[in-house]
Amino acid sequence: MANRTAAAFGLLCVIAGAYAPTLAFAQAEEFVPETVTTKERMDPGQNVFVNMQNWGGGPSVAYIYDAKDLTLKGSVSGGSQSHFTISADGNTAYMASGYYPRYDSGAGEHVLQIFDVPTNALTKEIVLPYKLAQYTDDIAFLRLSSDEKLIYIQNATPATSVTVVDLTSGTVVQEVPTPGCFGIYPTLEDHGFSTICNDGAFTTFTLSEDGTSAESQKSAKIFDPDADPIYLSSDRAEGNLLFISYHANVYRLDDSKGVIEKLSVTPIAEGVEGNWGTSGYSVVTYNEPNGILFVPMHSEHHDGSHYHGSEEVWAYDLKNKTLLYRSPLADLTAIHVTDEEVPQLFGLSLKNTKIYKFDVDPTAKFAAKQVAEHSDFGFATTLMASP
Amino acid sequence: MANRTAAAFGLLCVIAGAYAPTLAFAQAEEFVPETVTTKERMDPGQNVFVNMQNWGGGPSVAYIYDAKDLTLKGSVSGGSQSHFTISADGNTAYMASGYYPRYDSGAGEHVLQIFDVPTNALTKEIVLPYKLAQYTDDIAFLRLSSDEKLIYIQNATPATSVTVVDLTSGTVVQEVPTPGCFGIYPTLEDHGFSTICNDGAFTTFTLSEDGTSAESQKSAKIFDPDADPIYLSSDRAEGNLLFISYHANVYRLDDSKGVIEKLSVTPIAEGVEGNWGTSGYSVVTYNEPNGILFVPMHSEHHDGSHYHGSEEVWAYDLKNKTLLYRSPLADLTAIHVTDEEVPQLFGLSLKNTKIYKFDVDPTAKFAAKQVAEHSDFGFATTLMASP
Amino acid sequence: MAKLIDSFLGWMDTAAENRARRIANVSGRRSFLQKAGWALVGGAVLPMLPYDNSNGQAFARGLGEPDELPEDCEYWRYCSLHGSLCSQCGGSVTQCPPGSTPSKVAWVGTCRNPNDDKDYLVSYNDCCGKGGGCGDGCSRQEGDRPGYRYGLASESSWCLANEDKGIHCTVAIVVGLAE
Amino acid sequence: MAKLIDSFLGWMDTAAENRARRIANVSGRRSFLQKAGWALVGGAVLPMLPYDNSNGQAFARGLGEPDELPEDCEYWRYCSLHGSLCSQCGGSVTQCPPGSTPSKVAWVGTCRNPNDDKDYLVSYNDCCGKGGGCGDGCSRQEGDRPGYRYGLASESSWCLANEDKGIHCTVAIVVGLAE
Repeated sequence: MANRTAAAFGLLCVIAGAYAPTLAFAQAEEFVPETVTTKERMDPGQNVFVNMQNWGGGPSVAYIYDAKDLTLKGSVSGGSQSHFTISADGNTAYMASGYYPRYDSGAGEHVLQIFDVPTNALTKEIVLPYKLAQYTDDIAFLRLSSDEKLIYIQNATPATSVTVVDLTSGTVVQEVPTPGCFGIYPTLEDHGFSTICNDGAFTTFTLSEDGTSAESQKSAKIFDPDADPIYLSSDRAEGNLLFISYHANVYRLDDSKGVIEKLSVTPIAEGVEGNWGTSGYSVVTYNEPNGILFVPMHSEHHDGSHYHGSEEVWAYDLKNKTLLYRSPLADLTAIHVTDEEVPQLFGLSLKNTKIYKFDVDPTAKFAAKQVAEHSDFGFATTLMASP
Repeated sequence: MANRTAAAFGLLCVIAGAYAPTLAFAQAEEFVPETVTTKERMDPGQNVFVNMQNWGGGPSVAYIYDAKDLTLKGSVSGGSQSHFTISADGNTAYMASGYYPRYDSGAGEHVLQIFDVPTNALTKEIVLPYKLAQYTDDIAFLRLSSDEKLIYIQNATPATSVTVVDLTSGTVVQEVPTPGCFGIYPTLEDHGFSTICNDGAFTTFTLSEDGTSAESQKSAKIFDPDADPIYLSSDRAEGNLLFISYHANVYRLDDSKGVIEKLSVTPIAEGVEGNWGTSGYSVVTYNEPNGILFVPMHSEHHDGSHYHGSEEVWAYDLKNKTLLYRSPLADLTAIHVTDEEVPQLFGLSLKNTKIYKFDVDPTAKFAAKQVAEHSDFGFATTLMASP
Repeated sequence: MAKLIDSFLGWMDTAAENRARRIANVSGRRSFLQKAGWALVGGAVLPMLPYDNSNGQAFARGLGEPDELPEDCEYWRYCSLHGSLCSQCGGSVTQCPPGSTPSKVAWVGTCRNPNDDKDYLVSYNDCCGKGGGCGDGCSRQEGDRPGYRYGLASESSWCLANEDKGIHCTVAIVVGLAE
Repeated sequence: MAKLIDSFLGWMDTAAENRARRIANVSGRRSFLQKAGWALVGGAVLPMLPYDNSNGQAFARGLGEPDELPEDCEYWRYCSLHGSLCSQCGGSVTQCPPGSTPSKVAWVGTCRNPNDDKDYLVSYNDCCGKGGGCGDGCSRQEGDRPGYRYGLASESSWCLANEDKGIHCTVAIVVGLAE
């Protein structure tokens, strides 16, 4: 290496005609100069992804943390007001965002960017219809089909629609109008998605295999948007869809039949003193092996407090309809639990702009306690983990 | 107004064909609905300008505060890593900055934007050579000629040069190579500027009336860049140029003869216990009517501490070479004093991301005390005031 | 104006017009305004009205307001606000700061005015096209709903229908009685 | 490589070549390296060297370093650093994080290594082309000079010669003995 470096310098010296032929460090016996490089791949291991949305005309960043200890392992960056998701294996990341020629002004473009996670490298960029939702991020805005051949992207102009991109060809194949409806909840089978509508019903769109056409079917009224509005946040439980309302009622829905059917409504705060309500943005996360739902909660909830930070995170046994444990975890506005037998719980605090990791003890009623934290991201409301 | 509003709604209702012909508020007797508007002009009065440089791929903003109480009156925004200045009357603002197609990547463009201060409106944009200095802001990077017909813009690629723009025609008329030199210090007469060079000399460029050609003359060595490096920061004192070194030696220079001549060097911390040094970025500001120089200072200064925040601001009588008063103003990294009989002093703190106003008492040795503050800007190292 | 009506009708045609018709059929006026009023109020009416030069004193008659309006998030008309107060950014309660442009569309809240104990409809317009943070952020968000009731969605950017998407701050316009 | 040398010589030709010649005539080698070394070290040599896959263990032989390098601003080679530590952003002391690109040019500091009590030249390269803050910021800036000695100017962006101007973090490369 030393010789090669010296040779490199020598070459330059000859060319530039201004340098002594050997330099100080080439003369040192033991010292071998270092070189600047780029680390090609992140260290392997399970990752946690946090989508930091930039609302100030600059780049959004998805930070990638080591699930073990929240060490920052890497990041990918895109445009403004990003939406973000990852492939099931955690090796591919998708970001939809906006770039504007004068940052805060001028007609720009909305793009889908695809990244290789291990190398943090941008691998593809697809220009989208200029209609991307500019909305506080939820995972419901950028969703892969279950076979990961299509990706569904939420639009709002404010008229709402869904852009369908064929990831194999890298082209936009369809824009599905979804008037009065918002959020994308893909079906587990085939191509299609459901969406929440303004009258409390859901509409399910069943797409053709190639994604180019769609048929829709509207459900009965599922919830009352006036009396018991649900969040956009969702998770799967044994194949069903879970939502939760501001007032902490859990809606369990079946989307396997081409139309949404309501299976149950479970009020998890009923009978608990203190008028508790749901707290934050990513508020529905379910640990499948144990059947435990985790929800950030705050007391004395009232109109307008639904996005406030948590006072506690509740572990609720959804099969036995039992509130198991109330962990005193403050200021969380988004949580995500892994689907492991011994769950790992991750949380975001908008107030503290931090990510936290909590150990969860299945032998102690799924009590959670903080074991790691990391700061230095900005406005983030969604997080997800690779397997 | 009520009738016009109702008419407007009515028109829309007919066109949209979906609305009742009159709406609730048109029926109310006393209530007159409001309308959203834009305030056309800022309130009149003296302004303080703070250039907030965005180094994260987003928009830089020059915030405009009321000099009276630091109320935020307005702002103008540009691209990344801005440099900023205002006309002598304070009515025109100039910002040079970079816009990049993917915010943190891609070949972009560097532009000069011109704003009408009272309306905060962008009035002109001139594309510059793609060489703009990407450097912590100093007022030495974007300078008007004394007649305000030309503007000089610092380049660094890292080769250094100066772009000359004719503001009347709105065109780039010349790029002046300034190898090994940095900072722009315009002459008070005619067209031209001096610049600080790597060997401690200055080079003065005398430009033709139309700005299209330049002749240069290099000075004798003015300072020792190794032993007593000066900041880029400068001010005028009775027509001379003032600089200060890391070690708090004030250099007074004459630039009126086409070449820089050194008039004096004044060590303002000599004999003061505590090993005091200069503190911050905008560190030279002179109140002309009283002949007082204000300098942010910190004790036990050492190699590398020159940009640290202040412990005190010193009022130094430059005519009588007397240190008058040491005001205990902490954490300041930039200050600006007005040229009034009773000076107003403004300061920035990078640590606290705040702007401060200090009253200065000429009858109390120019002691300064805080009378106002305002937060909510980001990274800023320069500030200036309109008359 | 014609262009704005076109664009207003444009998205109504493609998406929400049927919805608007349906809601108008099944709901009361107040409920309809809550859902669709944002487009009417913020979008289409705006350009017909002259700009206001009264330097922040443009609040509505008939509200029983004091001469000096409160500057904090607890002010009654900020009940559904989510954003920075334009009154601290060079604008006023109802005026965007100089050099920015009111959003063409807005979300709507229903706020109780303590001066006359009546409920009013308040249009929250973002001021667009300018960078940089400013002003206190408020997050009262009463009556807020997710985007399935877009006209109540305080989590959306409301510069989304403007050419210039940058969000600077938010104003609160009393546009109607909500009885 | 040819292209990089071209671009290196490009700016030398237009601006700094005469300066380099002059400085080389009047100054010692160390002083010259301090002034011009940033271009040599960061710019032209870089592309000739293979990428390093040793996951952060690529620090120089002969420095007497401990196995585990310190992670804070007080680490000796950070004596002139001004920026965020890439070792806390997915990179290492000498490696840019995945997906970013080392700056072609860099500023240079002279730092005393406590392990052998020798002075070393340290090249501070920014890692470019990626957004977002990360890592602890350090501002030791020993030996820093304003842009009239550009090769020592820690207040410059050093992504300025890269196509991708975004600054992510900064690495510290020991490139020479300073005796």
